[in-house]
Amino acid sequence: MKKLINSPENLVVEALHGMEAAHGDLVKAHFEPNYLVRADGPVKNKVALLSGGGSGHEPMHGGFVGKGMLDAACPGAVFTSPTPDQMYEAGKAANGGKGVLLIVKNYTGDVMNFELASDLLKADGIDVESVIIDDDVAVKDSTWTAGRRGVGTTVIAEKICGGAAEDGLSLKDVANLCRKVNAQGRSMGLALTSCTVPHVGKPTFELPEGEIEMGVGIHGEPGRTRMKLKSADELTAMLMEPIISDIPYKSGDEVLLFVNGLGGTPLLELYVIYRKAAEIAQAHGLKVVRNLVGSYITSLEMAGTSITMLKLDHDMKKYWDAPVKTPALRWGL
Amino acid sequence: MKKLINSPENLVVEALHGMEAAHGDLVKAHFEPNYLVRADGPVKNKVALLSGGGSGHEPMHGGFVGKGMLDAACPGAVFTSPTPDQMYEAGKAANGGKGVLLIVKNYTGDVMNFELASDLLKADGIDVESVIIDDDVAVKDSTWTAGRRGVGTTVIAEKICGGAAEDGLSLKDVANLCRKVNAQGRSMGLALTSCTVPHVGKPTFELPEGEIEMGVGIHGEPGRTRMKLKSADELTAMLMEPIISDIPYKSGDEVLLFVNGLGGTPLLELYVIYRKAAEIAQAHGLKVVRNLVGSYITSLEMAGTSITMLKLDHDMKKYWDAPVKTPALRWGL
Amino acid sequence: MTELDSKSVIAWLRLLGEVYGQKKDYLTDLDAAIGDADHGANMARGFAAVATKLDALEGKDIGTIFKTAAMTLLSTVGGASGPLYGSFFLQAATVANGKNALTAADVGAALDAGIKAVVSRGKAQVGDKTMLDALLPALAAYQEAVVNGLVPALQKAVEAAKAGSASTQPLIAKKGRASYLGERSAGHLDPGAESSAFLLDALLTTASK
Amino acid sequence: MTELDSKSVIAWLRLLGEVYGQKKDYLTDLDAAIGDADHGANMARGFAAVATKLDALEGKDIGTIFKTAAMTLLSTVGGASGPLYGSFFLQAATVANGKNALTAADVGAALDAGIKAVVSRGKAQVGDKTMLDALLPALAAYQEAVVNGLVPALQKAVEAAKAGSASTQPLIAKKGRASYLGERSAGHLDPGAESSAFLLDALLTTASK
Ligand SMILES: Nc1ncnc2c1ncn2[C@@H]1O[C@H](COP(=O)(O)OP(=O)(O)O)[C@@H](O)[C@H]1O
Ligand SMILES: Nc1ncnc2c1ncn2[C@@H]1O[C@H](COP(=O)(O)OP(=O)(O)O)[C@@H](O)[C@H]1O
Ligand SMILES: [Mg+2]
Ligand SMILES: [Mg+2]
Ligand SMILES: [Mg+2]
Ligand SMILES: [Mg+2]
Repeated sequence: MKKLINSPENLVVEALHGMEAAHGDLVKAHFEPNYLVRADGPVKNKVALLSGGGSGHEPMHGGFVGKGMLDAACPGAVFTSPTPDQMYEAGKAANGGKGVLLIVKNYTGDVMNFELASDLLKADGIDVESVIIDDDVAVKDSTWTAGRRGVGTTVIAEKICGGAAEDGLSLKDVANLCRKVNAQGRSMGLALTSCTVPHVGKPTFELPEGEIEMGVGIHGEPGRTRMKLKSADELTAMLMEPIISDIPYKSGDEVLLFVNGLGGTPLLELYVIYRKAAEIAQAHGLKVVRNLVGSYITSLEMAGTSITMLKLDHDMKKYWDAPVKTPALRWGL
Repeated sequence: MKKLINSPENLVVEALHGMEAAHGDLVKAHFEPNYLVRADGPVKNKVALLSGGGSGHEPMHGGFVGKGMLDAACPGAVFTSPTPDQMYEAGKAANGGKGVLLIVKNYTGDVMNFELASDLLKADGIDVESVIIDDDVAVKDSTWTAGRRGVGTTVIAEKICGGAAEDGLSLKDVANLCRKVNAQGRSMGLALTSCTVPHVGKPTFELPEGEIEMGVGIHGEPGRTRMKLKSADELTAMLMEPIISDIPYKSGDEVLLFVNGLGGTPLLELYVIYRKAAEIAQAHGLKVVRNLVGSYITSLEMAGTSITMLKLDHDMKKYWDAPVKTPALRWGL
Repeated sequence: MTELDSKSVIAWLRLLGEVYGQKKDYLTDLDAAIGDADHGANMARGFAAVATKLDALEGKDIGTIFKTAAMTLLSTVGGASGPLYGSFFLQAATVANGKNALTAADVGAALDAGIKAVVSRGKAQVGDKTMLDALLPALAAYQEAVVNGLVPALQKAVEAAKAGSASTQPLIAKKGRASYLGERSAGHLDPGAESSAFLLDALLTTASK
Repeated sequence: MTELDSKSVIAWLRLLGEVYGQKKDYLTDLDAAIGDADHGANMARGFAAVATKLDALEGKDIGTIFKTAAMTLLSTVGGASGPLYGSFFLQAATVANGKNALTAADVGAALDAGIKAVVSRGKAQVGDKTMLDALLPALAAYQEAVVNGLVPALQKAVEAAKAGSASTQPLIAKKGRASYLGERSAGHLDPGAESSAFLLDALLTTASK
């Protein structure tokens, strides 16, 4: 294992110190329990958005704390859900009196920890809504299983709901918008290489030369199938097919197309994929009117990509376009 | 080699198509010869900024085309300087009547190709200034050699000079500001892994487990020395030492600190490095008043980092803060 | 030992710190195959944190000890196992509240409360390839043998937990991260079932002293 | 062959397309050791592009042929070698302008003009570990032997180019990308010196037919 770290134990805390040192105008870090909040928060009379998850997916979520997006983020250990005490303290710190929306990716650990945090916050008399993001079409959806994983749509939901919260919407309304984003967003990813969890010290899985993992999870969870590496265009089509066949749409609908890098894939390659993905969307009669290209929800240094598509409506477009000022996503401010 | 590409031959052109598809509001792509220009260009009565270099360093330079930064960028083949005809056509397309500044990284190929392009543009009666960026302290400076390589300061110079050009400065003044930025900027990098040039198909160099290349170049050129992997804090100190001992400064000076990822290093690790680099700068009496953390000048999927420090003055701060709207760097707009 | 006194409970928790320290890589390897390669680190981190609290718990009632363990696990483990083992100890604490020793029947009641909490938090059942495949059979075996006393009942429970954990190998996971794999989850032991078997095994070791 | 006619010049350039196609990996490997692993690809790409222009150049004067080769190299090679080999052919063209055949002396004059252009563009000299370590000794050897005629002079030139290229191995690079390595550049052949030796060797092959 080769990493630019001091020790696996101190990695998350040191990175939080770094984030605060670099972006002190935007975010403030708290330790024991660990969380990041908006430097100018809590924002009075605005619904507070709180998310979190294991570390190793940067810039998600800490990089999205700031005006127009999240009010607080809780980083767990690498690839491990944060704990209820973090979320509870972060929720209290971020609450501006209008309640707290918990944006939770659908992993058993995250769901259970956020459930506990929600109970704790409610016990303090704070209004809480939770939305679970489960957009990964690589996983079969079923009420008999843990369901689909939460991946790329999380980033988009955090941006859109952040815009809505700034616009003054109520907790219920922001939560419902978030549920709608989740209902209209689909994602799927693939890996060319494994990542190495720092405290493990060796790759999570072995992927021989010439093979890829189709439908991989952002924690290196195995996907749908192990298969031969193909051309970028063929692989893009294989990611787009299950997304398009699952997403509710009709010809002429407007979509946001998000081509994400998993960490170790160069931007140059992401643009090759974007080109083909946009072509495929258009061939299905979809209008790609918004997009995002870059490494925003990563899996440490894993090489690979994921594609997220969101069917847009008027409000989603408006709140996507709204100003945002965070370490990792910024426009209009 | 595992890459998300269709073929090494088509990689650059397909990525340009992808960039235009994703950022058509900001950039327009031209083919044969290949270059990107501002979608709203040429901007009348503004000095045009043109840069370029081999591909594989994305988002540099194409990702920096847009209001407040570059007017045009010429991508060469991967790690190979672009050609004079590209620069000539791009310069003509970008010129708004106030002349063209060529921002050239100090590599023999880039310098010679830009020299030829400068001659061609001048022959057309266009005012041209060239500034060569040579900020890499890993390389011994000497009039007897090719001198220092151009690395991270290039990104900062493009932003600052872009702001100055928008502000209406003359070609001479923008060029002189660019020279000053170069004179006050220093960089050094290290690699944990090699990158693989697509048309080569195998890693440029072998770096065994536990070893790093200190002072590596952004094309995978060997650096100062091959050495054992150390802790992030120790390595950060080893990058900062030559920068600080070379940069002209006195205690109390203000600096911009740029911690860059070479492509395959997670953001989490970059923040660990930023934390220590800022600490070291402060210990030398430097005030870190501006910063940038992320993968902005990369070496394909190479794992590693580079640090750039720029001693700031009033104008540089003002133009760094000025609004910018490009695919990869955006604020205030 | 016919009763589990508070000293023994502390000894058990201290032993768990050691056990999960030793089994860290083993559990992580299991999790790497069908999860995200952190179960060993999660358990080791959590019970190491519990171990630091034990000296201060000397002389406290078992309810307080369990509750402290629960809160510590909840705030240090994260992931799925944090809330699950946290809830286990939290509910076990309600049964042990104010007691300085647990009879064989009390231990049965504590296990019952704790394991039911895991069920209600995780909504899994036997056959879903989770820690419950070890815990639920262990509970049944314990209750059946409780008339024979603490140690014999724990022996049966540990046997059942180990068998239950082994039974997860061919299963297709229905809950937790491994369920994303569908059929590819078959052929691997569930890491949480193994860690649950270790938990009971350490209790038996402590009680047998 | 005592003169190099325009057919032979075209044959030479066509042969170079093949040679650099074959030597692509070899030159790239050399460049990987002390540069950026693209010299082979650069030369192959450039001379493959030149080859596509050759049919249309049939019957043109040698100046036009050289100029077309020069412009093609300038716009397809990039890197350091693009402007250097581009300038080489551009200046060689000025000597060959309007000519349909080059005498041994003309070839000497063309080589002289071309190689001087490399010197003035790259500002390197013998011993800097560049293509000039092959080209400058080759030029001197050619001029010394030119009285013996084209092929014998080219034979001497190729020998000198090969020896010159071999001589780059122990050198510490002073120019180009390899100079960033300082002392670590010693112990490797310079890729551009090798590609220059191939260039002259192909000319000899063509002229010997
Ligand atoms: N819904 C559930 N009910 C009971 N146990 C579960 C459930 N989900 C997961 N588990 C257990 O948790 C274990 C994984 O724990 P761990 O790896 O620490 O958390 P995570 O899956 O969040 O990384 C699984 O092996 C399984 O035994
Ligand atoms: N200043 C120079 N003068 C003459 N030849 C040079 C000079 N700089 C570099 N070269 C030659 O160019 C070769 C490298 O070419 P190439 O790899 O195609 O370009 P780049 O170095 O830009 O990647 C070197 O091996 C050397 O022979
Ligand atoms: Mg986990
Ligand atoms: Mg090159
Ligand atoms: Mg796990
Ligand atoms: Mg080269």
